[in-house]
Amino acid sequence: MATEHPLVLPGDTIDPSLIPTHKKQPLRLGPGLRHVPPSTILPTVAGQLVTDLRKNSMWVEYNGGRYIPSQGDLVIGQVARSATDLYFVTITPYTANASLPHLSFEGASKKTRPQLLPGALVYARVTLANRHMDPELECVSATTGKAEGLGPLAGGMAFDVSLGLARRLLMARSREEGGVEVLEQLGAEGLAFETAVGRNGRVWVGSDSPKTVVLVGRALTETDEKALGVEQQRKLVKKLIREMR
Amino acid sequence: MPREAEPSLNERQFILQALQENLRLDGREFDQYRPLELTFGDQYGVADVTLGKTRVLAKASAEVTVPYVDRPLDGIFNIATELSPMASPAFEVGRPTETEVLISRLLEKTVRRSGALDTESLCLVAGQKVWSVRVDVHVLSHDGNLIDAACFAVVSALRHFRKPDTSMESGILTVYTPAEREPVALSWLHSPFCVTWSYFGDEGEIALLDATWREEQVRAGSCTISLNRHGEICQIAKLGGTPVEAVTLLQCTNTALTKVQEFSAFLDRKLAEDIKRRDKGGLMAELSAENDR
Amino acid sequence: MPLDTSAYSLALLRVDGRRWNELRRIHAQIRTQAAADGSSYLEMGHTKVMCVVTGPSEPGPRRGTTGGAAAGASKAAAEVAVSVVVAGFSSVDRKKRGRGDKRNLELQSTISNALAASLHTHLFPHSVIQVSLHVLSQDGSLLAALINAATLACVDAGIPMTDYVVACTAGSTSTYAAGDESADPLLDLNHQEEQELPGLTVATLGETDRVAVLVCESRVQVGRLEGMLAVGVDGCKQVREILDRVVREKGKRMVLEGTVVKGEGLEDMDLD
Amino acid sequence: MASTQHVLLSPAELAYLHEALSLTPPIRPDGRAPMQFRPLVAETEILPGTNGSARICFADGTEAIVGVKAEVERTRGYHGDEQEEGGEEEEEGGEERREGEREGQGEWVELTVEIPGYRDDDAGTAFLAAMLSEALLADGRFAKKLWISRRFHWKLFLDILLISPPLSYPLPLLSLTTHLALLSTRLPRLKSEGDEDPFFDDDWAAAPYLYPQGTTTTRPPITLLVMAVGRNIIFDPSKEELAVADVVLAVSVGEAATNSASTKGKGKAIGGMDIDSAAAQPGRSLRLLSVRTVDPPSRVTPPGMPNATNSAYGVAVSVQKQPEARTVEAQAVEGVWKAPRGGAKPAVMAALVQKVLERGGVADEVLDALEAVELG
Amino acid sequence: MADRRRVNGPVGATIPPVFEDEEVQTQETQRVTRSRAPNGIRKMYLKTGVTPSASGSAYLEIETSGKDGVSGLKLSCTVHGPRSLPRSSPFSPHIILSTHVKFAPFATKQRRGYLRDPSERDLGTHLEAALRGAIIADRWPKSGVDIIISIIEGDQDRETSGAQGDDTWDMMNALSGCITVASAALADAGIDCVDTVAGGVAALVKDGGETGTARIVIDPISSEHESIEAACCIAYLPTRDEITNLWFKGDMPDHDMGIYSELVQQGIQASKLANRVLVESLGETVK
Repeated sequence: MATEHPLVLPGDTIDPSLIPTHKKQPLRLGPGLRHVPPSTILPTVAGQLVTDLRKNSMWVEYNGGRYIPSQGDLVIGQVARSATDLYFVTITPYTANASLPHLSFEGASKKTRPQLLPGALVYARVTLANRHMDPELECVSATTGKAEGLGPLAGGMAFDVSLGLARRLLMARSREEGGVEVLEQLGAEGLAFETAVGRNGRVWVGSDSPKTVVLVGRALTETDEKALGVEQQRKLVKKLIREMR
Repeated sequence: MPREAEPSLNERQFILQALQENLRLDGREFDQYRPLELTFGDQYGVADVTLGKTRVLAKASAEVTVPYVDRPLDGIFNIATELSPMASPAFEVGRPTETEVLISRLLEKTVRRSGALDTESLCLVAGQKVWSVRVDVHVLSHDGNLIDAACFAVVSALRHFRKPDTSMESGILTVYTPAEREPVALSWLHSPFCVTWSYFGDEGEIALLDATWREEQVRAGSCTISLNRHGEICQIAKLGGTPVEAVTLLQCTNTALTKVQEFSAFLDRKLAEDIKRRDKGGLMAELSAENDR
Repeated sequence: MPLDTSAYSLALLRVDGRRWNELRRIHAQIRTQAAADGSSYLEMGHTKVMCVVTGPSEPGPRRGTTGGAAAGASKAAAEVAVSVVVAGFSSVDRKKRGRGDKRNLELQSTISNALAASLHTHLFPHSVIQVSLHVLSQDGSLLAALINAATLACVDAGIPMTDYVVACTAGSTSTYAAGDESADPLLDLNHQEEQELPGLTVATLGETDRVAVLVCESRVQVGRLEGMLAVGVDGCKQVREILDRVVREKGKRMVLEGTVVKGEGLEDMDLD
Repeated sequence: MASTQHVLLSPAELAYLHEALSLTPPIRPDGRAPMQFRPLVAETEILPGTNGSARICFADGTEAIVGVKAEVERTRGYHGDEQEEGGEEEEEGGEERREGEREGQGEWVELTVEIPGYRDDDAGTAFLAAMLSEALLADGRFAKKLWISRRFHWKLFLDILLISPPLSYPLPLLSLTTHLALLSTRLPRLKSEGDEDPFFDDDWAAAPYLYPQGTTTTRPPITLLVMAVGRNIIFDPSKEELAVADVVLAVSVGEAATNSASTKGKGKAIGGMDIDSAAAQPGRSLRLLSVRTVDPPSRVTPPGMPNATNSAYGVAVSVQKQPEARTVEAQAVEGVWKAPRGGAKPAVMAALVQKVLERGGVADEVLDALEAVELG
Repeated sequence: MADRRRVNGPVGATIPPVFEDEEVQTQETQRVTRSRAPNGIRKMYLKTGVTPSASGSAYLEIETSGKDGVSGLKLSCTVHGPRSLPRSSPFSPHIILSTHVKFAPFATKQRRGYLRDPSERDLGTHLEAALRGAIIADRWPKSGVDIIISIIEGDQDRETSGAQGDDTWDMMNALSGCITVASAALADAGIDCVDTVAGGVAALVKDGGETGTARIVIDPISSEHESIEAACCIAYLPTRDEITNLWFKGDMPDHDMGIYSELVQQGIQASKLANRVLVESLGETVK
């Protein structure tokens, strides 16, 4: 799967053979691609072109840069301030705040909504991402009314990672597709911790022992900065565990 | 004015909690610096200092100008610090922030006022011509502890710098190009370095060296101590913040002295390496020139 | 060095006739200003400063001051905005310092940070405490005088605080080069001593040994620091007592008179 | 800007103030008579480090300190330094003749105003400084006092500090304090003669005053604030009164030397008026030095709304929809505050100035009061 | 330090050398004396709508006195607005007026810097006072208008030495020009005014040495007279017969109130004359 991902630059022509064809489903273009009618597809960013034949979709994977909210993404936001019926939440610094209604928490009503102070972290889903409007978030699934893991994050520590790593961590099979294994490795070493990964490049790590949090954080940031492969990640985890003891 | 991104409550609490348990986020000891690196440029007087993710570049330059009227025998020595948006979006061009003012004041006090550079040696013709030495400090990347890195860069750049040689004959001043005469080093008296302590906790009981940007945002106070390796204090600045026990401050000063001695030795080594590198180049160049003929 | 302070070793008296551990005359008054929320006037020798505190109040339009513990970013606590105006006529040679002067900005930021650590600013979210200081005459120990005056004015303004932030200067009798161990520490430097001898300004929180501000701007041997710091901290305690007496006397008088009239006592305020 | 600072008064309060001040006689909020000044506390020579200093505290708590410092400066323009040697001899003969005409230059005086909370290049601060220095230099005689020799002169630095936050328009306060500071200013006595490098007497007690103490000499100018509401003329307005002023004038007044010698032959005047005639009259003779309109802050006060158009009273909804609604805006309704528009009639302006200068008028009174302040 | 964005020339004199004309022997004969009637103003050229990108603009030129080296007055004014205030500013029931007066670096004998100096700020304040009375501020709540004037030529005589002339008299001329041109630009921008305001200057001048007589002239040029004893600049609304700004400077004994009121009267007269030009020019634009 992760074999043939040709590198594309903005404005490159895409080899037509790379464009998936499907009988029934319409072709879906992901981030980094633009459709110029009638039938040209141009990349708008530099990165690796990824195609998914089953879903009949294609997109460009790129690392770094600023996170641009898109609908359905899971993000870790920081409450900036509270207004009458919503919180203003910072997803990335130096950009417009997203809004998170007071009532979009699990079981929230006018009286039982969670009180979040400025600076608190929330794990939320982007419900509206539109070029001309500030993004909107929710911490509850609109269909089930359950939190599904979303909501305020208590304690723990947030680490900044690159957008690429965050995306890889969020993949359903992060080990096979994304080539990240640190978290599993650390878990296998018997550390007890929980994580929440935001697409905006923030990873929250919670644990009873600050030592564990620091260790997980260092493992993550080091994996990210040095672009470690699976094997090296294993070594890193071993090394860190040894250091700690 | 763009504001600096604030750390979240969770981060604040965790950093403090971890510090109570003797843990730093990057696993360092409390009095441990991040890896310090120094590279000199091809030109004289360019020093590029990295301290973890903090990176500062300093460039020294010199020109001949008219001295100030009230100090006709002294050369002019300036340190220009400007924090550009390159280092952090919170910095703006043309409007000095408080951080910028404090950094430039500290550098000024540490290097200029402590008399590290002998300004009298910069005088060429009394009251008429002097060297004006200027160091420009560029912060390329900001991840905390700018002061120590900037000070190290400034001192390195000045120690590395060579100004054109001059001669004075019957009232005519000649400035030689590097090709004509080998440029000369500045008359340097002592090398001061800054060591910045960050204090945490209500009583300022936790003291860290070389805080990262994240730690700086959470700290309750800081104290910058400038020393040279002879154990002379050039400057101390604890500008407000949480009060700290006087005894702690004394201990901090003593620890700072050992750090400064390490810095000093490190710089000397780097300078020696650089000279060796250049020497080789110079000899080779000469040889090849002869062969050409 | 134009003036000779080396005579000290002969009589153990300083240029102005003080002994090593003597403070200069400190004269202080609070509530000198009817229109302000808090005000004070302080003389340390010939260094004379006035302070006016306005607030805690709603932040008005952005004014030409710097400072603030958290520069307006976190609204959870009041911002302490300090502005220092050094009058052109305050020094022997008239010298105008602009508002953008870096030394001035550093002073402002130091005072602001020192006060913010003692004042209970978290009680006044979304507000500003405006401290404006005027330097009328300077003869050394400027920062110390400014901090003391600001503390007094904050007391007058009724802003809750942990303790007084008090400051004074300390020095050492010989220059950095001399390695003589016999150098005596000195308390409360005047302008002349400040020019010639190494010295530092230290501000402590009330009666404790905890140092809020420590500024040293001259070259001095590390070994000399301990002595100077000890003398400075001790001096701060003396200053605290003097300031405390001023506040208590004023308070007593206000209670006696049964009213709290501001600006009263102006007539008998002599600036000389 | 200091003159247009916002006064937080409701339209109803403004309307009341305006009505009260338009009555004859006007009723001022603090019960003063229209010509009455607020009490003040003044002292001079408070700072030994200066050549002259003064402090004035108004009863409303505003306080100002002025310090004067003088430095010897080389006069530009009278031959360069190089030619000095040669030039001096040439001029020797002419010296006697020149002795009498000491020339002063405006730039020998530097005046700075510091108002807390305002930038020093703020337009309001610049306006205040310009007004104060204009009055000082208007008669052209002041700068001459700073003349030492043809090569040197005193450079006078006047630093004006407003200590308290500016509650009311600080102009009169600053002006009066400057007046006192200048009165108390002394310059060291000159010991050298002619054009040699000047040296001075060390004895401070022997230093002469810049404005010699005595009865028959001039005194520094003062600047007064006068305002008019309707037909009433009101002096020393407070902040609240300024908020409803129709016109505000800053009038600078100097005191003329009473000896007729100084009334330089001014020539004949228009309308057959004899300028010199007054010199013989007893009492103080005042000189008008400058007049400036100060932008009255009343123009930016919020307007009131008459009941007729106020929707809160129910009637209004229909009225507002009518096309004539615009014209309603222009009509004055009794008892409803409306910011003044347009300027002031020339006659009102003239009356304001006249009132200041009147014999036994306010300027007289203020000068008398200031004279009573003891020096030293 | 003051201006870090530009490379400024060295400080100090930038007055070009003026060589003595051989034909004209002395300064005395060179002095051009006033040839106009005491109650006449110089010719004036006024045009509105010169800057297309601004909401309103005007250009004013006043002729030179006809001698070489003496510049006239050239002013250009642009008005931007009414426009909404920035979101951060508090509510205002009135239009917020901000005036910027800037001398071009070459406009006067002494070179002016690029940053506004106190005298320019002072002019701005006067101008603001003069215009504030004229505009109907409450028609435009929550909005602001910027009036920017550049003085291209500052009506100064190059040959008078620095010590001789007092700048203030020239400043008054500049101010009266500023008021007139700003008024035209405001009208061009379509901002409601109660009347067209115009500026005028009158001065008490003295010619003919010690024995000379003092007389009142309007629109004085300082170089044409030996000395100016007093002057006043007035901003006047003709149809309402009201003064919005008055700036008098001089030295006048208290019993000479007659001269003072005569000066004011003459100032009004000058303003009325300027106003005629203004009205005519605006009328042309309408056509």
